[in-house]
Amino acid sequence: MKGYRRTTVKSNVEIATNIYEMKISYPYAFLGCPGQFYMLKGWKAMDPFLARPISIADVEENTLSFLYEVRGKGTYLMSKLREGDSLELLGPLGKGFDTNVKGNIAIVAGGIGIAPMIYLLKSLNSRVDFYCGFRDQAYYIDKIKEYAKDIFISTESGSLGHKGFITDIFKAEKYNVVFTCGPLPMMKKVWDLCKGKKVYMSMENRMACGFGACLGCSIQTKDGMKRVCKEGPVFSGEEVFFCD
Amino acid sequence: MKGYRRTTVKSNVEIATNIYEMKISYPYAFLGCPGQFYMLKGWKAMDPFLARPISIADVEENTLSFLYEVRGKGTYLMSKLREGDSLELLGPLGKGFDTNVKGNIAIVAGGIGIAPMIYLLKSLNSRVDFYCGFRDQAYYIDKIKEYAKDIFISTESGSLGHKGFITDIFKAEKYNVVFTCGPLPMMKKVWDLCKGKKVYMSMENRMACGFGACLGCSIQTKDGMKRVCKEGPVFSGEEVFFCD
Amino acid sequence: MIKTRVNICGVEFKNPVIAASGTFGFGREYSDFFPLSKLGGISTKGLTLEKREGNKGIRIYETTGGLLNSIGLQNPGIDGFIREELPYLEKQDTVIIANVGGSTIEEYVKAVERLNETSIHMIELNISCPNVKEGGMAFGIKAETAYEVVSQVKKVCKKPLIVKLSPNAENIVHMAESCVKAGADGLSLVNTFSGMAIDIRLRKPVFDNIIAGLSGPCIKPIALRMVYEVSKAVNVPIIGIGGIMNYEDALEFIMAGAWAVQVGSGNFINPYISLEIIEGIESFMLEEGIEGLDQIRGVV
Amino acid sequence: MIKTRVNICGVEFKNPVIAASGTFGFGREYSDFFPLSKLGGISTKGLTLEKREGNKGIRIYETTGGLLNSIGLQNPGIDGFIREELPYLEKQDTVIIANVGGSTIEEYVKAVERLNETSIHMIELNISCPNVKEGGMAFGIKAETAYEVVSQVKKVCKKPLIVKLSPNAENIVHMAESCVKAGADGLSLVNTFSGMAIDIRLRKPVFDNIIAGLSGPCIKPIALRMVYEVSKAVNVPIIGIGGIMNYEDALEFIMAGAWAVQVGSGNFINPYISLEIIEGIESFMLEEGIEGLDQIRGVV
Ligand SMILES: Cc1cc2nc3c(=O)[nH]c(=O)nc-3n(C[C@H](O)[C@H](O)[C@H](O)COP(=O)(O)OP(=O)(O)OC[C@H]3O[C@@H](n4cnc5c(N)ncnc54)[C@H](O)[C@@H]3O)c2cc1C
Ligand SMILES: Cc1cc2nc3c(=O)[nH]c(=O)nc-3n(C[C@H](O)[C@H](O)[C@H](O)COP(=O)(O)OP(=O)(O)OC[C@H]3O[C@@H](n4cnc5c(N)ncnc54)[C@H](O)[C@@H]3O)c2cc1C
Ligand SMILES: Cc1cc2nc3c(=O)[nH]c(=O)nc-3n(C[C@H](O)[C@H](O)[C@H](O)COP(=O)(O)O)c2cc1C
Ligand SMILES: Cc1cc2nc3c(=O)[nH]c(=O)nc-3n(C[C@H](O)[C@H](O)[C@H](O)COP(=O)(O)O)c2cc1C
Ligand code: FES
Ligand code: FES
Repeated sequence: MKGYRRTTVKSNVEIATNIYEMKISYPYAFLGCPGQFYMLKGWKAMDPFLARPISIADVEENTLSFLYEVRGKGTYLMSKLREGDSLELLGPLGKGFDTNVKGNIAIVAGGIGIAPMIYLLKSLNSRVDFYCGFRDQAYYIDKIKEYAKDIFISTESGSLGHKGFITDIFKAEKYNVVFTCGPLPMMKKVWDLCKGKKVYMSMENRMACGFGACLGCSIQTKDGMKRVCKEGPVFSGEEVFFCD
Repeated sequence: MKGYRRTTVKSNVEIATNIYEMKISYPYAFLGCPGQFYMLKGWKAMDPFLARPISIADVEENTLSFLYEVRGKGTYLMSKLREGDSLELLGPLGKGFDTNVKGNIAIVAGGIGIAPMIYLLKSLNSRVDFYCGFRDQAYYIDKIKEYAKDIFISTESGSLGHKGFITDIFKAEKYNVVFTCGPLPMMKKVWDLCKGKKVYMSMENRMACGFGACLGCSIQTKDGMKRVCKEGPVFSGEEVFFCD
Repeated sequence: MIKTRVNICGVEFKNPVIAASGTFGFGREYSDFFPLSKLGGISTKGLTLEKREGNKGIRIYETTGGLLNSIGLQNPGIDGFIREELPYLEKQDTVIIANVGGSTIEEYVKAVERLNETSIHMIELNISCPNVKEGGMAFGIKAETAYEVVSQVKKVCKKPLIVKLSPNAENIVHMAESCVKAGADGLSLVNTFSGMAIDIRLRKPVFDNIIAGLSGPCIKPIALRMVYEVSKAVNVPIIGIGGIMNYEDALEFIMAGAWAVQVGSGNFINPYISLEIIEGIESFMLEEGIEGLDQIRGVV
Repeated sequence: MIKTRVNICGVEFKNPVIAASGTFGFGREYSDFFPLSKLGGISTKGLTLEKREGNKGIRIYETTGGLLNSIGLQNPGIDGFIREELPYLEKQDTVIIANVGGSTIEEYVKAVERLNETSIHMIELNISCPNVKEGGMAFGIKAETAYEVVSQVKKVCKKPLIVKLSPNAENIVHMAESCVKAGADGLSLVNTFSGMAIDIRLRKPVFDNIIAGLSGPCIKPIALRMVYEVSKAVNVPIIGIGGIMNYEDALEFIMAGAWAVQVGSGNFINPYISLEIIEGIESFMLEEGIEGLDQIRGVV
């Protein structure tokens, strides 16, 4: 693998409040899979000190897209990047989703957890039901509609779709395989609804290196400590919620 | 005084190797004099930690110009700013040149020491001889020619004008008042050639605050320790070279 | 009604944000920016009995997330302070803390005696200065040496006495306990960390003194840990110092046990920083329904 | 001909840049980026006699110019290391330093005994771990406690023994002298500084352990000062560590007296950082006409 590569921002647009879609030029052979991520550094000096993990949202010819929410200093600085600005990134990293699955498939995404799911949706060979929950504003809906069999939306504010949580309307019994990404309580709920099925979930944790060296992102799993950045970020439900 | 103000870069052009002219929008009442400076911060986080002192190079309606040489991290980052980027600055700071002078006047500038001299030249009511020494490439010559009575150029490489130092060809005896800015040895030489005359020199020192609070920039003068940022940066020759 | 005021050793601060010694001069430079009465207090540039010119050579050197300084107590001396600076400061309606340095115990004692008769509200004893009698080792390193100077000063001191601890102390908790035993009414910590930089082209230390003092956000995690440890060990008010750059940092120190905080290097890069911190603390308290600082002080 | 090689306690390093313990795993992750044979050496993740899972809760927290970590010695244990990691490392043609931690003297001694029989080149004794017998206070704080563990380990150790000092030591120079007296063949410094962070919304420490270890460029000025002081005081080879991010930093440590350096947190933000430092040192030596590191080592 190469180290951090310098590339150029093509566009960086606020598509909903505090949610940005950034496209960067990527003139390299791209070998990433859905669920993998990059460590991004959109600043030139050592504050922030660490790069930030961001999932691959989409891949086009010579272009990578990221979808991110401004949470703190790092994502704030990212949001200030303009066309032509440079950006350093390392990846693709981690273990992505297993796209070699069969049966009835659902994707359940909460909030910015939608980020890795578009590329996953596009990569799955079968048609998939897409459940997405938002707090208030929905985004990326058109793109999802293009590829999903059916789309189910919820908003906590009730501004679109079901008013409440996405897990309220998720029909677990219809599916054999479920992919999920979002807040941990949501994923836990999905897992509870899906016991016995194949559930793949994308985990988050604070990362220093992103490539397995620091052990900062390790989480407890059924088989001992595992690094979210290396053995993950995608884990099976059993691995993560083994305590139940 | 206001604190750090955020403004926008209008242009930032490399006019000679490692020498940049940056223009910024300055939609505030401007009260600065030649020889004063601003503390500039062209980065959004805390690395570099300190702002950098840069002289006022020129003033036009709603626009400030700075002329700077890339030396280290701070000026490097400044050089990467593009049109529309934001920049924070504090000023004008310090005590500028006394422009209320009479007689035959010369300006002697070495290298990037030319930065505060254009605005000085424009502000002096009488016509002035301008001596400028460069290592190899000369810059800002046309602008100087517009305002100076006569211009004398030297380059160490011999690429333009006298081959050698500017002090080789500086005719001290012709002048009553001399303004100088550049490397300390050059200014010392000017002072040696000008004993008895009025010599004003712009000093440099590392600065933390730029407004007199840290005492980091203090230098020994005839009348005790003085702050370059507050009592200076312009000092008289006697004040600085009192030991001779 | 939110109360940011705090009473430290009998002195009333209108809010818990104090300008740190050596980063605020005697206030004049900052009064160009805002009325000094907005501040909880001001700790003066370190004062010594006699006027000092400070160190030669480079005095400031930037590091990642901070700076090294070797100003070396350039100050007008106690008499110069009383004559030229105090009359101005008195008018500012904020707490005046006289920060006092010295190279011998006698020097400290005499300086404090002179200040007893003035209008300053509090004395902050800076025990990080090198002790010339003990070959340059600072008073603030060994708890026993600190005990000596603090107890001698306490004997004569008529103002509330805060002792400012050095993070270079061998054991910060023992140091704190020792100073309290010697009579300190309160503690402030931390002063700068001993640090160094080398000019590799010249193959020489950057500073004439070789060693200089490190401050700024780089030191914050260590300073916070020290404040936390000390606040658990002693029963006097503590003022937290070290790399505070925003209201979140200030609140961390308060939650770690500090009664007030001092803002140092941050003033250099944003002269309004203390005002922003005061406002930030107020908004936080409002949002979180905190009525007085005592409700969060030392909650951690 | 420029010689960057250096012999430390009889072990030949092809260049003075070593990967610091805990920031390089057992090398595997970095071998995706470059051949490990390019490095002077690798100090392994801290090994304890038994396998450990490490700490719960948040393990990494960014600070200005650095990071706090509370990994807590997650490692496969000495046996796991010998079985699963060493065979791989042996093939890499670089110096292998086994970094050893422990909570009791017996644990250290047993771990070192097991390593004696392996192909590792050197042992680096990490005495910053909390000493469970002494109520959690690290072995690396008091010179006497360190003397005890180092001399016991030395008795059984058949490899060159480097002791890694904690910057939290009460007195870094006494600590160094004490470890040398106890038989250390060399010293490496510094380990992480005890630091802390508080989540002001939760009103709780960020880390389950409350205190965590600070590393990164923020600590460099302090680490450099410690290396300088220690190198003047002892006569064994010293390895400088702390916030090294580029070749200039590395050269500062060498000029302060270090025989080699270790690069830690820098690896996280740039996996190629050590190679860039090695190249930088070579170019600098070329430019300045320096033929061997001994010409600049400790010149300051
Ligand atoms: C494998 C992976 C893929 C990710 N993909 C995306 C993505 O595609 N789009 C996106 O918007 N975000 C994604 N994230 C989350 C993103 O990395 C964090 O939001 C970001 O690092 C926050 O940085 P910051 O500087 O803005 O916030 P900080 O100032 O560092 O922190 C702000 C807040 O975010 C929380 N936080 C910080 N880092 C993390 C983290 N790693 N995990 C959980 N909480 C954290 C903190 O608790 C804090 O409350 C991903 C995280 C991981 C681990
Ligand atoms: C009042 C004043 C006005 C100035 N006006 C201008 C100007 O108009 N144009 C311009 O190009 N430069 C000017 N300078 C110099 C400029 O401030 C420094 O070049 C700049 O701060 C270097 O920052 P850096 O981060 O690029 O370099 P650093 O990485 O900080 O240092 C790089 C090199 O520059 C030297 N250096 C750093 N700061 C200073 C300093 N303050 N004085 C002397 N040497 C220093 C260091 O020794 C080092 O070798 C002025 C300085 C002062 C004090
Ligand atoms: C330039 C400078 C000068 C200082 N002078 C003094 C001083 O005279 N007396 C003192 O007790 N502390 C002095 N300090 C230390 C500060 O008061 C403060 O303790 C330290 O800088 C840590 O806080 P900070 O990280 O917010 O700067 C000085 C600090 C700086 C940066
Ligand atoms: C995530 C992490 C884990 C570490 N683990 C160990 C360890 O197991 N043993 C050890 O001796 N030092 C450990 N260290 C300390 C480093 O080896 C090094 O001494 C310290 O980080 C300072 O160097 P740096 O500023 O270059 O990172 C660790 C540091 C980090 C950041
Ligand atoms: S982030 Fe370093 S091991 Fe995962
Ligand atoms: S730069 Fe602070 S006093 Fe001049």
